[in-house]
Amino acid sequence: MKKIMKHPYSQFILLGLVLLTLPYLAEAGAIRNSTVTVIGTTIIYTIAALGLNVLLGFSGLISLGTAGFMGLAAYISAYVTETMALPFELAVLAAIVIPTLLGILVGILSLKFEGIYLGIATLVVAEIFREIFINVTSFTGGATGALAGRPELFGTFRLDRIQTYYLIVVVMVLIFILIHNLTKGHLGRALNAMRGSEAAAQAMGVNIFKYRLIAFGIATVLASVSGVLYVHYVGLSYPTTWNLMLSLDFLAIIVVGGFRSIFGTFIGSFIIFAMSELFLKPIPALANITPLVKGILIIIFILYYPNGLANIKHQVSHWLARRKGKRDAFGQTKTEKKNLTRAEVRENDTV
Amino acid sequence: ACGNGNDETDTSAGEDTGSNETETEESVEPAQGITEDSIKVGNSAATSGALAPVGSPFNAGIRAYFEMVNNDGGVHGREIEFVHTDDEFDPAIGRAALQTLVEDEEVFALVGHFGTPVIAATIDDIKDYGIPAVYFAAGIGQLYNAQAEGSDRVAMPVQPIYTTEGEMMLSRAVGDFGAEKVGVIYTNDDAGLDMLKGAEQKAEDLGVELVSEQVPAGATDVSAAVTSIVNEDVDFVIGAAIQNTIPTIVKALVAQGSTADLITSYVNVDASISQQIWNDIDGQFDVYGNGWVDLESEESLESLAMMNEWIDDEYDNNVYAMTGWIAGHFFTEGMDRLGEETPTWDAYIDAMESEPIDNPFGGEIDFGDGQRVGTQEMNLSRIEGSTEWVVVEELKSIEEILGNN
Amino acid sequence: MTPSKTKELALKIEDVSIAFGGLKAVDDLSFAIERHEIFGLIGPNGAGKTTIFNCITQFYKADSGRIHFVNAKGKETNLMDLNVHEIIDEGIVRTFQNVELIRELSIMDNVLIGAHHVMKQPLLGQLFNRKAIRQDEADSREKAEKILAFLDIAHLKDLIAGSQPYGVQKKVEIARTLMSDPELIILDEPAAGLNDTETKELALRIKQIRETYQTTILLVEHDMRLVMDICDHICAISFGKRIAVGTPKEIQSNPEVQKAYLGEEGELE
Amino acid sequence: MANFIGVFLRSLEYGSFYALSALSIILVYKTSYTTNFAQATLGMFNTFLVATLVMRQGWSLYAAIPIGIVSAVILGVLIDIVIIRRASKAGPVGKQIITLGLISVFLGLTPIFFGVDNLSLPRFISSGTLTIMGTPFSYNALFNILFGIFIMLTMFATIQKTKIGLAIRTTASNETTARIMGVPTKTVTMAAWAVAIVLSLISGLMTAPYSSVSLTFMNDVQITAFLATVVGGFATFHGPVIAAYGISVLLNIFQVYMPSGTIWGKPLLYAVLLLIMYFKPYGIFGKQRLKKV
Amino acid sequence: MSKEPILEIKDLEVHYGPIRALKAINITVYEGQVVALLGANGAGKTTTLRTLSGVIKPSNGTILFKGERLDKLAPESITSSGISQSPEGRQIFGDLTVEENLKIGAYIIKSKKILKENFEKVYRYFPVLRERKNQVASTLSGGEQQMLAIGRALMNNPKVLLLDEPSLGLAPLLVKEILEIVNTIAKDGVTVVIVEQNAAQTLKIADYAYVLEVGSISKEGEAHELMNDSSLAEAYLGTVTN
Ligand SMILES: Nc1ncnc2c1ncn2[C@@H]1O[C@H](COP(=O)(O)OP(=O)(O)OP(=O)(O)O)[C@@H](O)[C@H]1O
Ligand SMILES: Nc1ncnc2c1ncn2[C@@H]1O[C@H](COP(=O)(O)OP(=O)(O)OP(=O)(O)O)[C@@H](O)[C@H]1O
Ligand SMILES: CC(C)C[C@H](N)C(=O)O
Ligand SMILES: [Mg+2]
Ligand SMILES: [Mg+2]
Repeated sequence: MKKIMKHPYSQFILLGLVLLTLPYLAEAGAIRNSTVTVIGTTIIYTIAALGLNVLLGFSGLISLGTAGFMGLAAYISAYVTETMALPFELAVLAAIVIPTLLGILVGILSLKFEGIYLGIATLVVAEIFREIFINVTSFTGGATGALAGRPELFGTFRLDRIQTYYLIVVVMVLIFILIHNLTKGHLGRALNAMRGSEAAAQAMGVNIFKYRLIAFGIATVLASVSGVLYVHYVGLSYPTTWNLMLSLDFLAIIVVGGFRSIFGTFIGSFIIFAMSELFLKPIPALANITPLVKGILIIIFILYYPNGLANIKHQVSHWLARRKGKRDAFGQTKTEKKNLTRAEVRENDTV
Repeated sequence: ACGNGNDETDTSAGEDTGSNETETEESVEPAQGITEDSIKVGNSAATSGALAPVGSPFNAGIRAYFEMVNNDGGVHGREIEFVHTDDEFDPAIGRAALQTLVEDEEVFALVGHFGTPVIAATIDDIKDYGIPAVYFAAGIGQLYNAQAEGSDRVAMPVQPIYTTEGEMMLSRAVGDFGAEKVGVIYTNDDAGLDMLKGAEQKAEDLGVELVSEQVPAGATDVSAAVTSIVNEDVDFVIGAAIQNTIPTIVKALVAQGSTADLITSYVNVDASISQQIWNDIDGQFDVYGNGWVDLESEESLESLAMMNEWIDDEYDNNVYAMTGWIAGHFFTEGMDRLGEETPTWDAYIDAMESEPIDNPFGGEIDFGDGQRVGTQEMNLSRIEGSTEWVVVEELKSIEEILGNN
Repeated sequence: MTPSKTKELALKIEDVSIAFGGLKAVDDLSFAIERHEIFGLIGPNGAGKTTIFNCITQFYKADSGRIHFVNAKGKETNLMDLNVHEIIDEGIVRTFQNVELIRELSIMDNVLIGAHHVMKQPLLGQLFNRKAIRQDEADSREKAEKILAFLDIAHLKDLIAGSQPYGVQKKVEIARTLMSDPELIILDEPAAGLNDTETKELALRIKQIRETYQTTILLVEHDMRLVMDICDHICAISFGKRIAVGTPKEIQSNPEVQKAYLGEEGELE
Repeated sequence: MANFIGVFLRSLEYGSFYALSALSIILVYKTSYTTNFAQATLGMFNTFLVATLVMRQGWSLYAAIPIGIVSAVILGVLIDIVIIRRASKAGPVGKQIITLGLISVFLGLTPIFFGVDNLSLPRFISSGTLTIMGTPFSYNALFNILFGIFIMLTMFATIQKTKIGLAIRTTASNETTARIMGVPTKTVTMAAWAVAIVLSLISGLMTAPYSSVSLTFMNDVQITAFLATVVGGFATFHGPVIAAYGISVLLNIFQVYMPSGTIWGKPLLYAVLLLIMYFKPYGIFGKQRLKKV
Repeated sequence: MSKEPILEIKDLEVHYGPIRALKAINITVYEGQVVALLGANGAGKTTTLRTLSGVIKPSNGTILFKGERLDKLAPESITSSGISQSPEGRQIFGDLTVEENLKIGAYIIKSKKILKENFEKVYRYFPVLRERKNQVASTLSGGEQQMLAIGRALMNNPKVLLLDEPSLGLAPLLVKEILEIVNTIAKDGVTVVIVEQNAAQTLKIADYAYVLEVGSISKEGEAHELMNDSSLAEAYLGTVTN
């Protein structure tokens, strides 16, 4: 049993199950109804951020354009379902394929750019998208945005709010499993190698070009999925939503949560998005200064958990190890060596 | 654009009380949020971030009005309790905030729901809940409905709709200033684009020439758009922009030597704007503003004095606070009309529709026959000092203005 | 230390030149390496040794000349037609003068990267973690463990590579090359930073690698005891030009090599 | 022609605003290896301070500016000491997110200190216009152009003539080793933050009279400044500055002379810049950093 | 030759997180001496030098430089007081040119004249650096980078020079040259602390040596004595036979 629970799949599914109970808790009055909506949105952001985590955490490529691609998918899905009145499934397909092709195009450009140059280049792409969102009114609804209803499955079964929430949770768990599969083995290692040492990666046969495209592809697919879920959950794609601040929030999510950590991405998303809704705003003294408190908390988290909150786990095991573990010639235990050096090594990281 | 039919029926909270089916007169329960001695209402609005300069005084205005009412013993013995949450102008947060208000806080009505993205994302939910929503702090076209039926009746806009305002501005240009070629500088947001739309429609109706240039909302450099407008040698300029973009536009027009008079949205008719541009204009041209609140009449001045008495000094005379005050007034008026009748949602809406409601700052709104069109009459004022907007034309409808000529 | 019985050609460098700005880092250089031999490249600092490695592995594109590789099956390839990442497919793999590891990954993960090109893992298969993929992973891990054990660092496999002592990091780089089933291993200063004992051990290992993994080895090294001990042939270069090729004995006594590189005779330890 | 001259001169003026902000971004980047997303917000905060003193307390602009500068310096020093210095473990992306946190903090603090209303700020030179080839052009605009250039030239000269330039570059490249060489990197970083925030303030003080002092009034300037830094290249100080002027001129030309220019001029310019970046991926004035293996 | 102790390390302990890298070591260095630190990989040699230059702060113990506490000072202050280091792994500034790297080495030198002299001195020791003075340092060959790192440390006329494996990656001829240079500098009165893998050659030029073993000093003595210590030779240095 313990072993089964240790398997990442079980942990993802467990998280999913916990999240699925929220509507019941809300009905039972244990939590507020709006909590479910907030968590639903948190999950949606988690998915886009996870894509960025694959891109930045694994491959070391930064993007400040996540919001742009997410928005594009949102508009496409809204357009296909509402204006063209085509089935939801088709909308999903179009809303994932089109941005992903564009994302891959950016991936091709990315070969030329490094670090912040790539960041700003992707920002420029997103800004161009934003102009399109506002000005190509017939497609986007212009400045008032594009409206969309809840998903209608197989052309017959329209989900209500709670059912849509269930759908979002299920999609999240599936994505967690798939991304786990992708990153824990061959692909993950290739991306890691590319980030760690481009020269070594190439010498070991990693085709940088191909893997950059894959990384951008994955990031855009997830941003697109997130955009689709967003527009059908929130009901509106509003042009100014898809701005630099949102892209930066995705970055914040993975930094606060932890690079390369799937759970970390969820935790980060919770901190960045849900924390102020669920914990700060209900407190009258904080309700009017939530931006201030949120900003301070972000800074504190990064200062004290530079490797992300997902690493609390390591710290706990480290602490336990120190209490009972055996020490080597330098007075260090094996776990300590594993975990601490992880932190030490970070000094040399550059993006 | 929103005919997507959200057929949610799972909105457990409010459904048994005020929803549309409760037609039978007997043994009606009051709707949610109503107790023997209290009425709970609420809104979500941007009270932090870039729109806080509007959201904060607006909410303060609502609060002040309710405080005044409560001080007088409430409405038929019920005190009004106002709850608010900050939605940061974000539709995702707004949607959760609405749920908090309706399902968790169980408010009786929404008063002063705020901001285009939040309103657009939640308007269908509001209709599904069937909860009355009085006053929307936005002017988007979606709120406009000449003959609302069924659940559409819950939305009761008061502010002018931006497209209406655009028509009004162009009508002023032609009717009051005899313009033959009008330049529009509009922001690429809902306000700017909708005002442009209204102006374009009216220009076509009236057969006057119209040229337009776009500027990004909140832009720092609008000089290119201004250059193009100045080059066009227009007789009159419409500044279809709200908040911090309008001073930028006016200052650029001055810098580039424009002499055509300019009109801007009612949203800008506030001392905080005139203060920013009075010195710059320096008589080069006149800046006019639409207005739907009138600050001349005895009645209005009385209302203003009353508001200033009840609101934080910080917001004395603030136009957005005045609109909040108006929102409070409209809601209270409906409650007042219910008298001793059991306050259900339907009863409340019927009461609102029963006869036109006076605006404490002049004019009236008629929700009768399902009219949901917001303010239709506007006045005209001019900047005549760093804190002075002086009314130069009384409240008038578009027809009246054009009839002038 | 006899080289292979039948003298087959493995790598042929002909008239290769490359210049950076005005500087001719490699100047009309030619040499050939036989299969299964250990071939040393020596020369003063800045002579162009690393540069020629970079030309072979296509990190640099030589300005002129030919670089041909003949694999075990006798197929000849012009390496200059290939991309950097395709070099390993020919069976050529290298280490780096300044260790290039993924610092924050474990030693095991670093070594597994060496198997990148031999793993046959389509993206979709990985996505759904198919059985074949799991098997492939398990096999690679097993292979990696064997290699780590061979290099005496199996016990360190879960530790983070970046904080290991230099000597261990160098071994990890060698382990990584072995994962790729190489035919030709190119080592750039494998003994730098090792002490005398460790260098001796390394010499032994390199010879074992040749036998166990049936490879050809090309190396650059400034530690003359190592070079003279293990190399079958040595090429000495200076200012990008070849000054001598021969057996260790011949090189050691070559006056030009002594002048340019070794110092006066007899000073060798 | 007069028209074009006007467009050109105005572009130069706005170019100054962008260039000062770009310089601010570069300075922090070069010493802390951090893209300071809070550049605009910090500039905004101090501009609010000056505007509050002028509008609410009735100070003269010239009395208020020194206070703003002192506040900017104090903020820079505090941010460096309290936050950036302790974030060495966070890595470059982590530090960038810290600056994102700073945005939140200062967006939260501004209304608390200065109220929610937007303010306005007088110009450096309140009136007077000269006509240059038929185009009206205010003394203030001329002052902005000249003063901007003056500040930048002073900075370049200081960086060139003294060891400061080298100290800055080594601090960014490898802080520990720089310290071993005797470079007081902490002072360098702290000074860079202080100067950077002062530059943002100056950019804000120049911009505000043309728009208004609101929470977001410098955001636009910041995005253009970011663009300028990558188009010009992070390698040099002059590259981004020249790019800032260039982008400003091009943007206005696109917007004025292209059909539907005010709608599509900007995205088109962005596309063009993307193309330029594609061919000069390290900036027009930057060189590719070689990594030798 | 040995007059005053210029450096005194007393009971020095250093931790990396919970890892104890140095366990109460004691080292005394006299003015003008060449002191060698020897020991296997990971013994703590680099850690000792990094603590001397202030990059790492000790958790315990003191370091005195001419009788003054050093261990509380910032690295830049330590450098200013006359201690210069050629660090492990070269740590050259890759995107600066050779000349700029050298210039930064002389950061604390105010006089233009001395700066010029020092440039001349370094270029004399390493002529190739003069040829390459405008080359971006990251593109230098491994050995050239090593020369640059040593040259850079010489640029500020140090009183104490800390060298961490200076011969790493250098051709045999140059190894000899480096050791000769060290000798020359020491004769000019500069104190040198040198870490080397190549024990035999190092002991030839050193006056005194310490052997580190997992964070402790296991042996110390006059260099010529250690050279003949056979147990030592086998255990840590590899067999030192000439
Ligand atoms: N990308 C480059 N740009 C400019 N010069 C270069 C570049 N790469 C190498 N060089 C120069 O070419 C010469 C040869 O360098 P290389 O690295 O091949 O030397 P090496 O023989 O490996 O020396 P070492 O033994 O010191 O490692 C050196 O002088 C070096 O400075
Ligand atoms: N940054 C670090 N984080 C964690 N542990 C470290 C760090 N640096 C060194 N260590 C550990 O401290 C011990 C001493 O290391 P040090 O670098 O001083 O050894 P050294 O004698 O210089 O070895 P080498 O000959 O390999 O250079 C080693 O166990 C090493 O793993
Ligand atoms: C400031 C807001 C009250 C107005 C804004 N344009 C909106 O409709 O959302
Ligand atoms: Mg080399
Ligand atoms: Mg060491």
